[in-house]
Amino acid sequence: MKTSNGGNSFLDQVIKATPGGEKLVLCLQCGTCGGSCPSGPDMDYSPRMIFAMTSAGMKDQVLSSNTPWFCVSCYYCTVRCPQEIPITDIMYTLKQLAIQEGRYEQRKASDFSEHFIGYVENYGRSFELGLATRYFLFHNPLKLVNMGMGMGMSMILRGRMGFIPERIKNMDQLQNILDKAKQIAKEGAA
Amino acid sequence: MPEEKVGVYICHCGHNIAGAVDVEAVAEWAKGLPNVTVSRDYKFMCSSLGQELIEEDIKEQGLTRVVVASCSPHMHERTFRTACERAGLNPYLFEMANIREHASWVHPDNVQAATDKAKALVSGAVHRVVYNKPLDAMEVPVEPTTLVVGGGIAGIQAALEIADAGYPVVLVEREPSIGGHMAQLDKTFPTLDCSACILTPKMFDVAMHPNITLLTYSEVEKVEGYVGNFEVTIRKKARKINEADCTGCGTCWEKCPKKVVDEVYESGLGYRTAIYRPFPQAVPKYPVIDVETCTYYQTGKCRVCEKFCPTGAINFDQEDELITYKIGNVILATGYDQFDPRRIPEYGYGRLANVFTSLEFERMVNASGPTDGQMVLRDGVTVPKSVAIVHCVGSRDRRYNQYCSAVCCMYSLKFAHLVKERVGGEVYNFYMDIRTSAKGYEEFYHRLLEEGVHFVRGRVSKITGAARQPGEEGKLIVQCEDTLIGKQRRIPVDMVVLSAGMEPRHDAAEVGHLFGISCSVDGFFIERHPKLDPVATMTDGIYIAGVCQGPKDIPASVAQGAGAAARVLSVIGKGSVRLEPVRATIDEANCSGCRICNTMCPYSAIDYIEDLKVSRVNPALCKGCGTCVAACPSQVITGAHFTYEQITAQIDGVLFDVLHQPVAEPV
Amino acid sequence: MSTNSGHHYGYYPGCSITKNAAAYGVSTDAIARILGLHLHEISDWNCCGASEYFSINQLPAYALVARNLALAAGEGATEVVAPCSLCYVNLYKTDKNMRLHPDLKAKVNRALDAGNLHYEPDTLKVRHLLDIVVNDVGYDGVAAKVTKPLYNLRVAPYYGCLIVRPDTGFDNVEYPTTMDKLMETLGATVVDYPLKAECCGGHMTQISDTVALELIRRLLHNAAEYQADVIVTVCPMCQLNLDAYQADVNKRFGTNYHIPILYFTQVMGLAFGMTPKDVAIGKELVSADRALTKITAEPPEKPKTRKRDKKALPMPDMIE
Amino acid sequence: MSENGKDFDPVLVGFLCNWCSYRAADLAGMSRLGYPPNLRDIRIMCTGRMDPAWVLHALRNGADGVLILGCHPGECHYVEGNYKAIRRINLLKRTLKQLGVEDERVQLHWASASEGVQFAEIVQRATDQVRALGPLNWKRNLQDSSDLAAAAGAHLAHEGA
Repeated sequence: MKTSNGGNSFLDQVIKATPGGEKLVLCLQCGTCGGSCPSGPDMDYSPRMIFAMTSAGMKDQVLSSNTPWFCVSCYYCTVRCPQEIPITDIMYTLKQLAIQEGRYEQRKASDFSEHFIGYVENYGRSFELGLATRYFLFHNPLKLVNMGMGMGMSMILRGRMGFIPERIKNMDQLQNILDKAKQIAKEGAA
Repeated sequence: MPEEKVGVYICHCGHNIAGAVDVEAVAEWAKGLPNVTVSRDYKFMCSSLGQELIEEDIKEQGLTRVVVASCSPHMHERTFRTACERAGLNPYLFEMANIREHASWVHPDNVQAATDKAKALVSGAVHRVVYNKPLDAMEVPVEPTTLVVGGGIAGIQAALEIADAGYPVVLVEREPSIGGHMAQLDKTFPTLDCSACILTPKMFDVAMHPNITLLTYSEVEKVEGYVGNFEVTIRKKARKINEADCTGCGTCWEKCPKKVVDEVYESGLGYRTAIYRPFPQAVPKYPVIDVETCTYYQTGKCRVCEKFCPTGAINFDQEDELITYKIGNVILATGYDQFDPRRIPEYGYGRLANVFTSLEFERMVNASGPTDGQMVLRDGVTVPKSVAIVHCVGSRDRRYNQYCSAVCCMYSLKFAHLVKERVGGEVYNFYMDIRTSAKGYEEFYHRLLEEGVHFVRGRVSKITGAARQPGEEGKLIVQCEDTLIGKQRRIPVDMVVLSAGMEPRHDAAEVGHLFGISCSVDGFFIERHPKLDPVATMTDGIYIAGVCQGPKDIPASVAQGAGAAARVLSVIGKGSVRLEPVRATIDEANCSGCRICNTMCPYSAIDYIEDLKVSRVNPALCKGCGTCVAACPSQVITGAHFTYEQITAQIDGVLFDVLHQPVAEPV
Repeated sequence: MSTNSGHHYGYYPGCSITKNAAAYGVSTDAIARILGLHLHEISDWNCCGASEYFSINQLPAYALVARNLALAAGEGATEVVAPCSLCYVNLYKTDKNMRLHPDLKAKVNRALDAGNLHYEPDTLKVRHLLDIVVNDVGYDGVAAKVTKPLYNLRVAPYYGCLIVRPDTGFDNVEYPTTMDKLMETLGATVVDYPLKAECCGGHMTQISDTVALELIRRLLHNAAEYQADVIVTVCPMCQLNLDAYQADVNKRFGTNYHIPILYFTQVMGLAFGMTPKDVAIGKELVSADRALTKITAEPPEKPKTRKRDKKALPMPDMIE
Repeated sequence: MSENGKDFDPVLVGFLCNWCSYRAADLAGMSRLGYPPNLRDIRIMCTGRMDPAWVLHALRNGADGVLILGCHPGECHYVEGNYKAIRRINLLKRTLKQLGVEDERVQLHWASASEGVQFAEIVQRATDQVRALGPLNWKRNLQDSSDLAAAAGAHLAHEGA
């Protein structure tokens, strides 16, 4: 299969950053992905359009769209794609590129992601991903009231919510690994 | 090394070779190879001018050996051998170097490497060719009888063409009747001819033809021999009916108490009895008893058919028959299986009652089908008010088949037309691309547009019965992205038809092996050349026609059936074929009589001559594989055209640049 | 007695198991004891990064996951078992992509090297807890331990996404059936509803409550349509979304769903004769008390096989 | 061509059966699949014809490796020639091992007429493996190819028994 030719178009960039991403060039624009997507109706552009725009080099529009952030990672598109393009993984790549390119400020989602991984990097463990409650408790208490304070209280009462994750023993080791990985990732991007 | 005058010809093949191999340099360099008298390069060696170049050099320069470096020998070895022969040189004194498929096309970005490799291959051929020996092709007579395997429209056409020309045909069909998939259809696109009306007369012609031996409910079991002289064993499965007595009156299947789903002719949409004739126009008219489902064979009781048969034609004791024929040529027209959409779980076939396959739909709209032509839902009663037709099911999909099945667009349009015509209502065609590239096809598409059929450009993502919003309850919801507006749509319908693609027969690989031919990566039989020889195969005497070679519609299948017949007729007309003289011979004076070769030979072509205590090869049976040659401990068996010396010289030749280096000493 | 024969299960509980999904942890321990299944918790395991870390920076995300694989392999595990579908898919994906992409493998191992670790892909088989129960213990093995069958309890098995997708090969990607068979083994009445492998919304609750609550509504709506008494899950995230946001769904859409969401291990425990407390029933926000009263001591009457409608056309059999 | 440096470029001789693997190579060409140019191929009718002496001859005369490719087991055009090849080549490899020739230098593979991609992969992998081994070094005491052929022949004499 023709790979990215080592070029540095936006398409090449996306392909390079995704394991198996070279299949992106095979997209037939059939729309199976967009038709499968549970959150498809709420996306700025369907995944299919994102791929056409990526091919056309419309980097700004792609990276500032809400599409990758609205991906729920259900992998329906990936298993149904007749060209076997790893669509969900490409969505992860687009999120990563959006952050690298600083196109994410307005995105609550990326903010949340970074908050989440802050815990991972400091404790080696995290809190429950789905618990918006705790996130909003620190960041947007007003929102929390709207989202149902009752639920948060119920969770606390049933002992289902901790506020600080446990910390793993060998935190130094994990930090060394992550630092090294970040350094390698930076080399690769350069 | 023998002294010969070798002519070397390097082909440019336009840019195909010259684009990656420095052909002039190779030709110039080849002049320095031992024995080379002439070395040239030329734009197209296979052209008549290229061939004349060789012929002139043979005559004028007295060449005794010829090497052409061009494409694969599977492509043009015959061409150049014939050219040599025309100039009076034995064709086996020619050798080919494949510098296109094996060099320029696989190393396109590296001229140096491709050129070096071309030199090695040319050198190999030059070194080898001086050891080549003149050989005489064996001329053998051709049996005039042709075996046609498969009684669908392609096989029927082939059989009739040959039989009409006055030669005998044995037509073998696995099912109880000929007719194939075409017999299941109601209408044919784009003319909307009644399928049965145009097929039945041909089936009848087959049955009546004095030159055709029709063996239905039969399968080929063994194939031996070679082009012109095959010996084929056919298993004629026991119908359990004495054909001579049967009038085809139908009393037996009317009385038979055992009903089973007919997976073949009715595509699972209808029932048949255990003793059955697949459809009213079946040829031959006799029924068969399916012993797998017949109550008598399962429990030992019943025999109702026997009781009611007015002519006493039922014969429960009838056994399978093995019949052997001498056959000159074989045409395989084994057809296709429909893709099984149960493999695509998101389309719900098998789970959702009102999702149908295209062949189920064909049977449904067929007047002689299980619903007498009524278009209804699975309950057998309700007429659908809206129908979705889903294109490309199992085709253009790397998870299943990458290829386009070529016929689905057109039959999907035909379905849409039939829905409009018979029940009215809304029809939605979900497509990726509409492919209507044959005579009258695009016009048919335009007609459908005028009829008000909805075309939604988007591959269907899923079909579900789970209602999400009002209006969806009790319906099948077809979900897709309408790619022309970039929005997800959910379209509720009563019925869904899945336009399932064509697949190679499930046993195509085994059948191919039986006849000594190969399947391509998608499983269809490989033709000798995709453009110029689409009905021949790599095995002489074996031809292919119809969908077993690749997806195609009825006109194309008919054309291939006729084409294969024409190829066979030309062989029969000539009366004899030339066999490759690639055979083994034993030097009996030095044979130790160990008999190792006797057991090695897969064709039992080597006999032990008790009186002389030596082994001897029967040249008619030998196919030239060379297994005995390599196995002989006394090294007294010679494999013509692949002798020890020839290959050894070729090894020296391909290693031309490293051959004379000192062997490295161990550390 | 051990059913581990030939397997050494490295157990990767995941971050939620102690708090939010404590009921899952408790019930898993309980059924493992009864089944003689030895799950060896990987010592000092770390978070798998959920879906968030892969969104930010993929290489550190792979390295983060790979540390767990390296630790498990170092402890002699032959497989890693995760009860959480998200952890499962991250572990699976890391092993698979390291195997398929040598470049990624080299980079991840360079990172692991900074912690004196190394992971050779394919050393471990990554498996979900449900896979272990239905394939290693087996339905017969489970049936042998059932003392209080869950007769007449209408159970809707909910698989969600990541246990079957993208390509774990353990069950059908669109229409899985392993948990259905498991629930039948426990004596329950299985509700075969179409949305059993659809998405619970995942992290959408953080990003767009409009989208997330609609996805949760669809699932509850479909399970209710099929009269499920209880939805059974294989993932803490699915359990949380369906359980904790059920009240929000009712408020937003004016509905009145009350479908308790339990872990498959909890209902297994009940069928094995444990008390609701033993398997931490009571931790769920939508109480299961009412649903559990539906369980009867006698099996339901076999539904009479309806005679085929003569006019109806035959249906194709499903491929097993 | 350097014999010891990193730029060592191995020479491989290939023996391809006429029916499957030669056509696989043709298909690789028709599909324009790139693979290393190190393989120099020779067409034989069947791997059953494969004379072990040819392998020795090639190795003795400058080849760094030999690839033998036939039809898949069970798909031989001549019924079972490839099974004969398996036995012969295995015997030969045993002999070669005694002579100090690394296992990867002589490889027997299958490629059907439709497996152009697999053919290209096989050539790629074999080339990489032989490149990693470096140039072939024979043991000092076995330089006469006729001795080698005799040694191989002695093994083969048992084959039919």
